Amino acid sequence: MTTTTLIWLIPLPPVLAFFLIVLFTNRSKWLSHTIAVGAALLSWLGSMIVFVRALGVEHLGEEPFESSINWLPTGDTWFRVGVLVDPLTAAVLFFVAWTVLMIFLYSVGYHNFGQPEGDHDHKGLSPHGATVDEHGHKHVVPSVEPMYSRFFAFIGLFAFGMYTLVVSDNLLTLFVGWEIMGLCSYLLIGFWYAKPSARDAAIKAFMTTRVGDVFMLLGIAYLYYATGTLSFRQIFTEQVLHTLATVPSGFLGFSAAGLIGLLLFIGTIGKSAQFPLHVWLPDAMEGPTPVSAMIHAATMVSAGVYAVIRMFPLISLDEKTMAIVAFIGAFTAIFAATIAVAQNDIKRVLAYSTISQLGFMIAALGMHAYIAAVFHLITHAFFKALLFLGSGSVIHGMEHGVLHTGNHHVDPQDMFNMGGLRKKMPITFWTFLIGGFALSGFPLVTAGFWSKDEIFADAFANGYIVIFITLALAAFLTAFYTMRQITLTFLGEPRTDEAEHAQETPWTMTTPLVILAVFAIGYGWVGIPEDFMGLHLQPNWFHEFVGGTLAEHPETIAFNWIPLLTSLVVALGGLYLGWLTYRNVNSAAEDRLQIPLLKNKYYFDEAYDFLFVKPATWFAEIFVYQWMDKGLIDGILHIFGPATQGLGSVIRNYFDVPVINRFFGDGSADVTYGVGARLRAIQTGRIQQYLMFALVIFIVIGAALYFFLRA
Amino acid sequence: MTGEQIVFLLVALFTLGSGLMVVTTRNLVHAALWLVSTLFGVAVTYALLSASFLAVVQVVVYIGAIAILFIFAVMLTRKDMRDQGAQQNPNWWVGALLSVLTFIGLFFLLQGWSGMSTTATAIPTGFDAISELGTALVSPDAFVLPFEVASVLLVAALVGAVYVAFNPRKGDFGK
Amino acid sequence: MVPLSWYLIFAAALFSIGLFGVLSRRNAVAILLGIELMLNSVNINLAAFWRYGDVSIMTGQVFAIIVFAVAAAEVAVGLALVISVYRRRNTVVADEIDMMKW
Amino acid sequence: MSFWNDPLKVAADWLLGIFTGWGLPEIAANILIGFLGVLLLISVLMLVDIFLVWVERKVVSRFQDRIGPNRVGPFGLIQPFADIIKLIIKEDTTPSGADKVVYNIAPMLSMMSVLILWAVVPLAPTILGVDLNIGALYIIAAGAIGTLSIIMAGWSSNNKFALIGAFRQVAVMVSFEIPMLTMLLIPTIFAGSMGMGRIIESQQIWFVFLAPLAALIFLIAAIAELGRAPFDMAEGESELVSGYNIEYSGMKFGMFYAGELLHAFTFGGFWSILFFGGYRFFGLQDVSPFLAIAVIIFKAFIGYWIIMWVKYTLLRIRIDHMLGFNWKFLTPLAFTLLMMTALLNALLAGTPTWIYISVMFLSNILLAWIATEIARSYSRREREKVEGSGAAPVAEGVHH
Repeated sequence: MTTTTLIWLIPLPPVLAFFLIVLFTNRSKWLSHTIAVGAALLSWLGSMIVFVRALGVEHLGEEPFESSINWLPTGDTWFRVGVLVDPLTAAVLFFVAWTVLMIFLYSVGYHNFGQPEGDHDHKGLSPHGATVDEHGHKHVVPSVEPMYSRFFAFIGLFAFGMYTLVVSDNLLTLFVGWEIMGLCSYLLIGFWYAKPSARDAAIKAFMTTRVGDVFMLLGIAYLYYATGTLSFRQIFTEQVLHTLATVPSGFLGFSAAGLIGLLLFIGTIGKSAQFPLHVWLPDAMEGPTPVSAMIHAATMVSAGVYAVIRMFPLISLDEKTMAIVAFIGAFTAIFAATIAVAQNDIKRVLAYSTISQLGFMIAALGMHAYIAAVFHLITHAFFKALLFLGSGSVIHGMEHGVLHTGNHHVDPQDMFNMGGLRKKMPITFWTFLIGGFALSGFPLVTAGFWSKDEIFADAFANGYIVIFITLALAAFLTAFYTMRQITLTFLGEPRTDEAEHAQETPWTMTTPLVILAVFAIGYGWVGIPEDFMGLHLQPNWFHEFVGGTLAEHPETIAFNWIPLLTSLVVALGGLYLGWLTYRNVNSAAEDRLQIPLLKNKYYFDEAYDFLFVKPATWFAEIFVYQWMDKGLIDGILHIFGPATQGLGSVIRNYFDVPVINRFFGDGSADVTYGVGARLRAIQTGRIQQYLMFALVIFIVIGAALYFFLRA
Repeated sequence: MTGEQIVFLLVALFTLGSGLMVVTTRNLVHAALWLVSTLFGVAVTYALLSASFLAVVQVVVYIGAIAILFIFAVMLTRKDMRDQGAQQNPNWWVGALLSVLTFIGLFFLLQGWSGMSTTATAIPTGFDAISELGTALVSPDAFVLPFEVASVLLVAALVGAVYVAFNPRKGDFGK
Repeated sequence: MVPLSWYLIFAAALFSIGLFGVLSRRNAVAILLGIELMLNSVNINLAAFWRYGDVSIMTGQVFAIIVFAVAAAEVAVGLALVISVYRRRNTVVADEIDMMKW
Repeated sequence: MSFWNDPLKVAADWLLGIFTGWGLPEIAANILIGFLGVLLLISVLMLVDIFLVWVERKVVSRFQDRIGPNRVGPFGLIQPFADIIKLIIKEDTTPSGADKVVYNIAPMLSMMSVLILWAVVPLAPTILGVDLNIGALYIIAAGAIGTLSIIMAGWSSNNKFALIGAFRQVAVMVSFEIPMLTMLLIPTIFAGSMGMGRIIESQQIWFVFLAPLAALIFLIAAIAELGRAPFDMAEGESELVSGYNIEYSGMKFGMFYAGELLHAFTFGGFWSILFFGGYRFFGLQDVSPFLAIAVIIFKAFIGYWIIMWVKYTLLRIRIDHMLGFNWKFLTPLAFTLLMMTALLNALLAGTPTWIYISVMFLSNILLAWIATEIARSYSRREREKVEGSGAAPVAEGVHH
């Protein structure tokens, strides 16, 4: 099979799985997850084959795998949609395939497949556990998720959206995939829809990202208007880019390219939860943990960054836009990191950390550090998926403890309820540790170090000193809160009975952890700079490969000790300080960093509530409903009613009844009846006679026509 | 007169004779069997026209399925094994007249058409009618849509036939 | 060589025979038999036009196949109707099935 | 070109020389030679048929722990000739209410439907009747004529047992034609042609390794098409006496009987052609056409033996179960298999052979497993419905 055909086929299995599960197999949990995981496996296989074949192509950047078909007629031409695999896509496809497959597998264990049905589980609520009778005494075990099949259907659809987005060769299908993921994100955050908090979080996520998406659609429309095409390969030609860069947009002195880039970037702000649209991501942790891992760490939020990276040749045309991008990225990075320090929920810490790390990527992009951004995107996806899955595993283990003690008031997600889990859950501990160190940028070993180091190096070398310092601070905080999390969760002694009885999770959950841990360490090694520490190593493979995507290959930055030392200091210092501060902290009260400002996330939710929600409610309730609707419009309508009624009765009495009814109505019926009574004789009900009549008339008319027309 | 013409005439005579028996014979099972022989004659006609696929499908579909179905239907709709009374309408002669008129009309019309005496050109060597036909049936540039519509029609018709012929009082086996 | 006219006249004759069956038979099943003959005559025409035209244009054969499908559908539904009518009215004589009149 | 390499062609040329020497025109001579060839093939087949009677009786008695014919000739080999003599001298009865013409045509059609199948059987690379490019469909078309002969026999006998037997048999044959036709398409997909010659030629690897499930379904459908046990409800001795051929006696019955045996043997042959490489056997077919004929006859006998094995081992299945099995299990399975094979064949185009074979083989096994699992869980549910849910096992405790 040709590579392009294969690329077309990659997104298909998950969507087929979605329909199969929804339509046919939703009764069978076993079939549903087999289909879903099988579909993920097929897509993974396809992606890997494409990836390997992509590696074999010498100049993939100039001659990517591409194929497109006519889709929409637009006047004389066609709007074409298709697939494209260039180095960037290949690299992204690699991590998407791996993380998606791992998370599908993990979900099987996370939703307690194979366990009995719960005693009083309801659809729309997370499972509460089942009582079983074993060896004569009763005890409580985890129960299987009541909407098990539905979950797999949704993540199947999600995977379809992600693959579509990655392999598409134009902005429109990218946007389609983008929106499918938005829908799935909404469905999955609100998966336990009977919980009000999950419902609210789902709506919040949907509405917030919608703000970004509207701007993005505007950007796409403007781009199509300006260039007449949405295909990446056609836009990124020198001619088109030059035109876009020189034509002014008439908006604050931006060029067309700048404005389009800005609009597209606002879409990314929504999708990748950048300041100021970051508020939805922490709340999205209401969904099941595999969802948090897949959608809100590894793939969907990465898709936002992927979109800007994809449009980099366009966005980078305007320095103003680039400045905004860099500023927002750097600001988000430090801003989210400070919030993360004060969170107690294990998943929320990771959520803010995700926002912060995405800020790193955006900032890197804003500094023209294209490859560093891609590199960090990929390593981050691996280790953040690992961390989320690890935290899910921790929560799962804690829930086990909760079921054991029966004390349902203990929050299994609160880190202050944990402690000492390293002995209870060794695999989870070690993999989480690897993920955490990768996130902190633990030197030399972990993937996070290499990617972050590259961002620092780029920032320093290109003279963005302010951003460099900001990011360094953010990196320090990252290491600090990561170590805080690890210390509180795994080290020390168990602080509650529940933590005492926590248990290691099944193999379906730990296997993905181990595999992702391998990538969290190993993936960094593909991007080691050539002259690292003045040594002469192998050429930087990642740089060579992904750099081929751009028309001009980015230059390699000369090695400098300052960013490296900074990186080492912030990572190790943060880790040490985090351990030092929290090794003896036993409860939230002892934590000195529980500052209300940070704890409440700089009051952003309250501010948005005051600024947007309250006025909107007032407008709807008081202004529109009370004044406009009830007062003005209803008042007018109340005049119309009686007036129409009066007119109607006049017409009825003087026109309808005497004229229409008597004359047309009854008269035509009488005529029809009379005609019918005379004609009924020829309706014998015998079809053969009808056919004979028809034939006679046909022959007669045919003969007559023939005769006259010939003559 | 060439051999091919003789063969054609023999086949045509056989087919038309069988056809006449179909519409005139009193015994309906015999009529159905005569239909089989007519259909067989038509299959041979296809073979003469080098449409081998049509010839075989004619045998499979018409003789193997449709004719059998007819025989079943004849047997299922009779009170006893013999056919009694007249099998023709009282005004069958009108039908006969109209049929003859139709034939004459068609003949007359065909006479006036210029393409009547066309003779077939030889089929080019290496021309594989079956693969051409297969491609035509599934090619988006050719007939995939009519083909699919026909298959949908067939499914709908069969479901409808089962529903119409199903007898819920007795036939509901299994319960 | 056999000219095209022979096939066309052959088909026309078969069509007329089928038509006669449809018009004159009392039994509904026999009427369907007549319809089959007519459909077959159409197919002969289609095959003949394919053979005598450009053989690389498969339209004639394709339509013959579609006629096969339609014929199968027609027989299935027709016979189902006949059997259904027979169950309720205990007759298959077309003239006696004349409820659809005034 | 010697006689040992292409016997048919050499013989035909030789005869052509003789006939034209007599002053016959070439066309007439060719037609005459064709007739002679058909006559030869049919004579050989009838001889094989007689031999089959002996084989069948011998094998069945072994299955039933008897010795079988052993009096007339060595190992009872002459026994079938004695049987034939008996059939010929028996009184040839025709029931009084029978439809005479139809009654007499039916056994001939039955025999004919089997014999015409051999027109497309390639006995060796150079020895075959006609290489129709629609060979696979031709098999079904011949089967249609067989169906017709059965309903004619059943109806014309003027006997309700015969009619019921014919109805059942025809219902089974028409139904099982569908999975059979579907399975014929699978070798067609692999070979890219419906011609029997091409199908054999393209079996460097026997198709049974690419589609074991297809071979199995084809065998089941073929047995049903033959009306042999376990699908012999139409004969049903205990209730229908002997099914559609109840009123036949003498050689007319003999033709039905011989037709059935030869049909079974023929399907053994087709099974080997479609899935077991026909006359191919490690290059033996290229040594001499006679070796090729020996190979294909041997393979056909193995297929025939398996059909006999099934017949004398399994119990009879109820008619509604039989049709239900076909429509609700075999046909959907066959369609799924066909779609899967077509899809995989397209997807795997260009991959190395060993991947192609292993994927095809494994997918077949997987599909078979899934199908049996579905059938098993369905039948478990049905059984619980009948036996009451009281028998349902108590949910086992989940281990910690």
